[in-house]
Amino acid sequence: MVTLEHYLVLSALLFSLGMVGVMFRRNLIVILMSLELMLNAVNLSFVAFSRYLGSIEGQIFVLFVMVVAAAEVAVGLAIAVAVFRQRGTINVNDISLLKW
Amino acid sequence: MIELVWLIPIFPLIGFLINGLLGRRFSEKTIGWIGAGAVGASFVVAVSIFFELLKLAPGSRSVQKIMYSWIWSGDLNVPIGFLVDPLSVIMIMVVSGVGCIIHIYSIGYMHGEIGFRRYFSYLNLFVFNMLILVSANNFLLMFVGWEGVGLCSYLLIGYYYEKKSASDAGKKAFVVNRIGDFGFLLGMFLIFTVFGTFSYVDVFSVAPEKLTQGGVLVTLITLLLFVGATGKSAQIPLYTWLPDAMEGPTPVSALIHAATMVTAGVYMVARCSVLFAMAPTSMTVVAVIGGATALFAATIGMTQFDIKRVLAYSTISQLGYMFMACGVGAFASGIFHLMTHAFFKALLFMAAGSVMHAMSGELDMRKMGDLRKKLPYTHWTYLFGTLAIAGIFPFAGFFSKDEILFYSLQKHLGFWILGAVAAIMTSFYMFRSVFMTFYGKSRVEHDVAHHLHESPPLMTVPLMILAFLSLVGGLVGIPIIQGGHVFGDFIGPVFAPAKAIIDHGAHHAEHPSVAVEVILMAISVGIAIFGLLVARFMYITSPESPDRVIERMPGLHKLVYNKYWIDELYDLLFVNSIVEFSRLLWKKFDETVIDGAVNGVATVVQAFGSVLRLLQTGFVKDYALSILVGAIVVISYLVLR
Amino acid sequence: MIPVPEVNLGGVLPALIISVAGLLAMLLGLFVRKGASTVGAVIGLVGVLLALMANAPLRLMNTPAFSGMIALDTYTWFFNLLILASVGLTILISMKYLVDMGLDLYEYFAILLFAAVGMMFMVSGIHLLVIFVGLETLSIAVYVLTGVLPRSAKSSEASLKYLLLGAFSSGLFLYGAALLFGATGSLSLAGLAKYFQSGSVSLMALVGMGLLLVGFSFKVAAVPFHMWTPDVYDGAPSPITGFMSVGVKAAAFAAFLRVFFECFGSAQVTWSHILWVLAALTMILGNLAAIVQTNIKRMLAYSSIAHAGYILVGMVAGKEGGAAGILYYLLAYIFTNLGAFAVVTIVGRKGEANVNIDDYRGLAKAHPALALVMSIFLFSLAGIPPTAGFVGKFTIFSAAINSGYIWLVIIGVLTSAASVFYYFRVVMKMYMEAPEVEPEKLLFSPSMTLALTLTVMVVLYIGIFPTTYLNLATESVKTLF
Amino acid sequence: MENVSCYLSLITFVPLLGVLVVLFINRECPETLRWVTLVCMLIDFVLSLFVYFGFDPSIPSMQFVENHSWIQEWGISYKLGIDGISLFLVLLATFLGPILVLASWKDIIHRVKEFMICLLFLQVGMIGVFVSLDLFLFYVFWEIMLIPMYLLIGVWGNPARKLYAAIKFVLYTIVGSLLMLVAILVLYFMAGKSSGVYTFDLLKLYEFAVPIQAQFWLFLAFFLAFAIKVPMFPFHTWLPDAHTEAPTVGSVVLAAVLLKMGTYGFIRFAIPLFPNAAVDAAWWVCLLAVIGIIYGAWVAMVQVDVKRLVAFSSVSHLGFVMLGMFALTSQGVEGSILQMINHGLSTGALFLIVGMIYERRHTRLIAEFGGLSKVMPIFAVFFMVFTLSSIGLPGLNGFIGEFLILLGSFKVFTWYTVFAASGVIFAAVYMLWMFQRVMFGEITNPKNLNLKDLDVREIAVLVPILIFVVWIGIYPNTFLRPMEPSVKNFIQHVEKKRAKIIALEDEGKQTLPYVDKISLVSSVTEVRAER
Repeated sequence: MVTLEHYLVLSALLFSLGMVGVMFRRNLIVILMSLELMLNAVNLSFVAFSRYLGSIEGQIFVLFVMVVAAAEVAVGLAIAVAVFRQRGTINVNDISLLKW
Repeated sequence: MIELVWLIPIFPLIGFLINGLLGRRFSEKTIGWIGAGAVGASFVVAVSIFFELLKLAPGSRSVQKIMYSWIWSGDLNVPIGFLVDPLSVIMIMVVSGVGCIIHIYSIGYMHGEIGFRRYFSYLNLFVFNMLILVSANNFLLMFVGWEGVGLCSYLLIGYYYEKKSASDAGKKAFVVNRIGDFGFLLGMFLIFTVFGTFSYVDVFSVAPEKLTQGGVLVTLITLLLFVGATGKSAQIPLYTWLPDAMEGPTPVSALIHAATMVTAGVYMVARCSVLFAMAPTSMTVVAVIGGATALFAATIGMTQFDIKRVLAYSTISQLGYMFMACGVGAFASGIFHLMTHAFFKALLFMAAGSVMHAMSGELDMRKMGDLRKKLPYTHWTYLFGTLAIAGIFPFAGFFSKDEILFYSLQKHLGFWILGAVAAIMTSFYMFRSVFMTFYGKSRVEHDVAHHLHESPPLMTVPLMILAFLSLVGGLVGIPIIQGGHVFGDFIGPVFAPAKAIIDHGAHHAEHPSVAVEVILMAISVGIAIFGLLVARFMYITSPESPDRVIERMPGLHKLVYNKYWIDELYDLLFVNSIVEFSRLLWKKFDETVIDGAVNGVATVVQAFGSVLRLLQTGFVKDYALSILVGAIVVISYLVLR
Repeated sequence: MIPVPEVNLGGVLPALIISVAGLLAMLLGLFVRKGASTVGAVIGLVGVLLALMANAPLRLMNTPAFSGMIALDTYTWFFNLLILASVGLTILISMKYLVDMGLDLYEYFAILLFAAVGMMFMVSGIHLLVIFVGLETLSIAVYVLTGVLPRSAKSSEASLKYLLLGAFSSGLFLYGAALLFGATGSLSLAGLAKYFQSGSVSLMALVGMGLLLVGFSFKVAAVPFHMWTPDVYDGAPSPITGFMSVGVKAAAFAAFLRVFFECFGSAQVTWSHILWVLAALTMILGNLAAIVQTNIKRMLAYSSIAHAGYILVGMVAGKEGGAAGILYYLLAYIFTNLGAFAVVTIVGRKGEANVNIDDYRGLAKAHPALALVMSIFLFSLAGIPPTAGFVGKFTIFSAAINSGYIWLVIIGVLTSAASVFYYFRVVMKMYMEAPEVEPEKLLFSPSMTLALTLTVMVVLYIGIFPTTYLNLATESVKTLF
Repeated sequence: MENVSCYLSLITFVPLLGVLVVLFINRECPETLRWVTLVCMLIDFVLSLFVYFGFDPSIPSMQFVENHSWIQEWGISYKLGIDGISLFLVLLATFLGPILVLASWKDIIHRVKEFMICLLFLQVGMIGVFVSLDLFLFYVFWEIMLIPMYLLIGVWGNPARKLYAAIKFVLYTIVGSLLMLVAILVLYFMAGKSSGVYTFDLLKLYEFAVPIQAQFWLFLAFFLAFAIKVPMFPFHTWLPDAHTEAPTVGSVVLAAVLLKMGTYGFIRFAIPLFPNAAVDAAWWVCLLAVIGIIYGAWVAMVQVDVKRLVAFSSVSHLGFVMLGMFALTSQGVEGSILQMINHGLSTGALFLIVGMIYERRHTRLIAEFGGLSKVMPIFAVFFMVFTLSSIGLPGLNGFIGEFLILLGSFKVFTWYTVFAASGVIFAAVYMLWMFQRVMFGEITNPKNLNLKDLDVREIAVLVPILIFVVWIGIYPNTFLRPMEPSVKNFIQHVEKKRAKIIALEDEGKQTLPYVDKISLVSSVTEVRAER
């Protein structure tokens, strides 16, 4: 029997996974994917809650989050392309022109 | 007439302003006579006031004239006001009279100097301040004059300001005087806290009630005032400035550093006779310091070769006499000696000046000798002065000095001995100077010798006047034998209260018999003669004897000749040490410690900044990490709180 | 049939106008050959003016609209004003900038306007959904604007960092929202407020609140969530940096205040402790790090962090006083900082050429007026009377003292004393030092001159006669309590 | 709006009008700029004379009061007024205005326009501080004058260390004044919470009894701000740098007026607002003051730079001012107020003097000079007189002030007074030594051989100051009488309020606002009744 807790734990795990990815992966694309992972983890718990509480709000929210996520990824990729054009790399550890 | 007392100081002030502001295109003569005339005018007024005063009954010879309220703040209200009583009148007459003579003398003496105008305006300013000092009716105004004369002496000592020694001497005089004034100031504060006023009359009238006879407070007040006096009147320990003050033009030495300013201290003590009378301890201190100074200065005087320095030390020693007189309670005699001393010491200085004038500025007596033919007037007047100061009957000095010795004996034998010994030395070094200068064989260099000349009448006439005064000046004080003591009777009332207090305090001293007095006189004359003879023997009969004496006791002579190295001692103890310490304060404390702290804070802040900016590594992952850490801290606070 | 909730378009008219203007700008841009950006700018300005008019009635309203999604009240009105003002000024500044850069981007102004729309929804939102959407609209637009400079590596790097971290933080924000939803079953502020007032607050709700706090702190650049700020401000085009430093901050704070006062108000004792620490850290780090900067944009970036700190002090103080103080402070800060960035833009010349503090040497000789204006802005930032900045600091600090946070205030004044050092250093460069090489004359444009005149006049005017605006601020925050 | 006089506003803001005029003058014609500024300053001075003659010396309370509400909801009002205490400080500022312009005539040759603007702004700030009766307003003026002074030092100072000096001045001052701002706010809310009326009106706050515990901290904050400004002993190190690096006019205005803002702050704000703390702290404050007197004198003695020397002498002189003020006796306080004026005149004049030789020789090192009185007799006279006035020679202004101060403090702090009085000796030492090294002796340095003596303009600059130096010396009552009622009032106010607060604390009551019969407010109302 799968309870709310299971969903929440899963989403928490996914969320942490995403954060870890953002922090420890070098490849820009992978980082973007990790971000997506975070957002979707949140979506999971939203849906779970909404189902649990029997209120539709959470699922509506999820839709918006998806849209936003898509937009973000779009922009992110565009920027990634620009960066790649200029430096020939998308390894974030090489991207530290701006510091101090 | 007495109402017009304010005219007395005004005239010299006007003279000062005219010469100082408009004197630019005046001729020497005009400037000189404006200066002299101003002081002369004051003298005339003074004399007429004197006679006015005589008209009054002896008891009521004390008139105050308030001009306007000067400083009025809370319970403090100090007027510009004058007090006319025998004491102040005598002082005024001495100052303006001698002052006037010296002004005239200066016209001749300063002839052709670049700073002629400057000189006369300063001189007038001085007389103005001196007159304020002696005619003021309250301590504060007296202090104004007191500092004013200090300033003028500073300016006039430093008259030849290109000479470093001169400006140094000026500065020294001012600063040492300031040390004295420090005491004076504190004394005044105490007086105000006790009496709530500065006016002489009020203070002295209520002093017996407000203060306890011989109490700590009155002793403190008087001692502090006396500190001021020692500064102004060059007593131990603050006498060192006076010899250096001889850097100034000779008339200045005559007026300021012999006749008038330096006697201000004596005047002040006499003025506060009531207070001093109430503080026996202070009286003793005054007497001891006075006697000690008299002797001490005399010893130095015996060894000096610079004629003006000899006179300077003799001045210090004579001032010591005056203080001793006041110390033993003979205020009248002190003032009497002050007056006679003003005559003959001014005379001596001006005569010395005339010698300088003739010798084109030479001061060393070893380069003089046998000048009596070349400078007859100077010689005779100088001789008169010497006879007077040595106390040969019937010259002025005899009476005054004799009185002082008489009273000091009454007080304590020790004082008499001090005085007597000092007297021997005095007459010795004075005649020494006479013989070295005017007798013996000439030691004058040739280039100087061939234009040796007697000074112009503008200088010799004043000399003669003063010579005459120092001959007859003492007659106003013919001793008690005749019973009539004009001077004493005139000035007596001023010191009556003090006298009352003293006599009341002490066991009543029975009046000494005439015989005692005559013997004393004889002794003092004998003393003088003895000094004369010794001097004659050493410098005329056997001129080589001084050197033998020196060989006999080289160490002592070295010590005395170098004035006991007191100046050097002071420099070492106070001047240098303070300067060094201040330099330390500035470099080490101000710039290192305080500023170091201030700049240190700035540096630390900057350092922090540069560390903090290093957190900004530029790597996204680190930024994300910091966000995460922050988030975790926030959450855990919320969870664990 | 489904009941259609009544819609009140009049309430959101300003936002509508702006978005329409944005769309127009984008469309026309397609057809105009040359000077498309100018067209965009003009449309934008017109839009802003119209929006300002449309905004006016909101002042007197106080009603929720769109079935409790957004609030039409004085608070919204006030922030709409601020947003429109900052957008308008940014447009004025950008016009010249783009010309200088030789860029003819019609999207530029369109995106700027969209960002404004995002902001306006964010400030008027009383439902986490609206707030989130507004936030993201705004953010995405600004990511793009940050990277708008085609051939500048710094620019694209900046926008990349901004995007990654922005997404990261909105992830946290969302997670918080989810937890709150789970805990309370509601996403509207009213619902949340009811729950929090009920007393028994579950741990989950608290954690949610904490994550929201983190999300907002990121947007307002509070330490330690500030790391993106210096880099992004540094890399972005100067006008956009200006816009971010004021517009985004204002919008973020608007939502921050609304959420935390309106629905977590009853838990203030809890979160004010956290904010106390954040405020202290922010003021200290911002000011100290700014001291050692050599690049004026980075310096201003750190200074804007520091100012976020001062504003947080206002939040810690809480109460109407604190909130009103914050509103006035933001008003003052918008004009001051945009003015400063206008000058930075001018002095920057061909884009980002001269952005070092040393480039300001001898400015007073070459352009006395410009130097004077810049000094006024700097004095205002340093909080020296009689400028707006001083009154702002004064209001906030007095509010804090009123609530008894004296030590926080002391930290505040000491750090602002330190801030005087770096602000005055720019003045020093302008007035007291000479450039080693005489730089070429600066170019002005009417738009820029207009922007400068407006900002400097406002800074001085509301600094000397603040009464009216303080009243407005007080009146606006009434709805939060 | 009791008696609707606007003199004070005029005096305060006429210079601002001047700024507007100057703004529209072409920077290419400096002469015009100078003349305009001069005229503006003169107008200001004349206006202040009107105030002087309109001032009723018999009234202890505020006069020419103007009161318009400014930021109502915080009880901030635009409230001006003067009493016998501030009257002469205002006059001092306005009196020096034209002199400053004249003095800068030849000295400042480039950026004349900016210079004049700074000068006028400074004037606004300084006068404003002296006339404002509202803590907020006061603080605004207090900070405003910071900027022009900063620019004066930084722009026209001498290049070597001007930047360091300028920023040092600003930071020192701002740290103090920001803490004061905090204190002001705390006071404001304390008073407001307990009495219900929130106001920055000084006269109203006078009536408010601050609990002794709080007084301590508040006084500390105020003390810091003012002590830095004065400057008192450990906080003085900005002064020598600022003075030395600033242009002549800068040093003059700094010494003459700006420092007075510190001392004035004590007498107008710190002491009457927190009487208990002030009286309890008096012992320490006076200790610092006395240390300052002697320390300043000693350090001045060994300076090699004339300006630095005079700067340290200021530390010493202002020590006297503080000593007299905290003695809280009528002589002490009147003396210290008078000494503020004196120091303004004589030290200001000394800086002008130094500036004049600096213009000629472009050095301030004492060693560079010597024997100047031979070539510059007139200069020598002025220099001498101001030197003497600064060492407190009777007959000149310095003496009156120092004497009153010492006399006043003697009853209260006998031993301090003894040490302070020794400062009189050291003053003579360092000033005369400096004078001797500069003016006396042979001319050793050929550069000094053909210096030209003062010209008409320079004499015109110095003579007015000279007149007052002598005037105060021989008839100080002109200045003492008008301040007496206010000073008496001040002292009584402090004592009564102090006693009252102690009583309240003993009853265990906290911070009860009360109306103190003699406090300035009540007397103000009386005045209103009269008018």
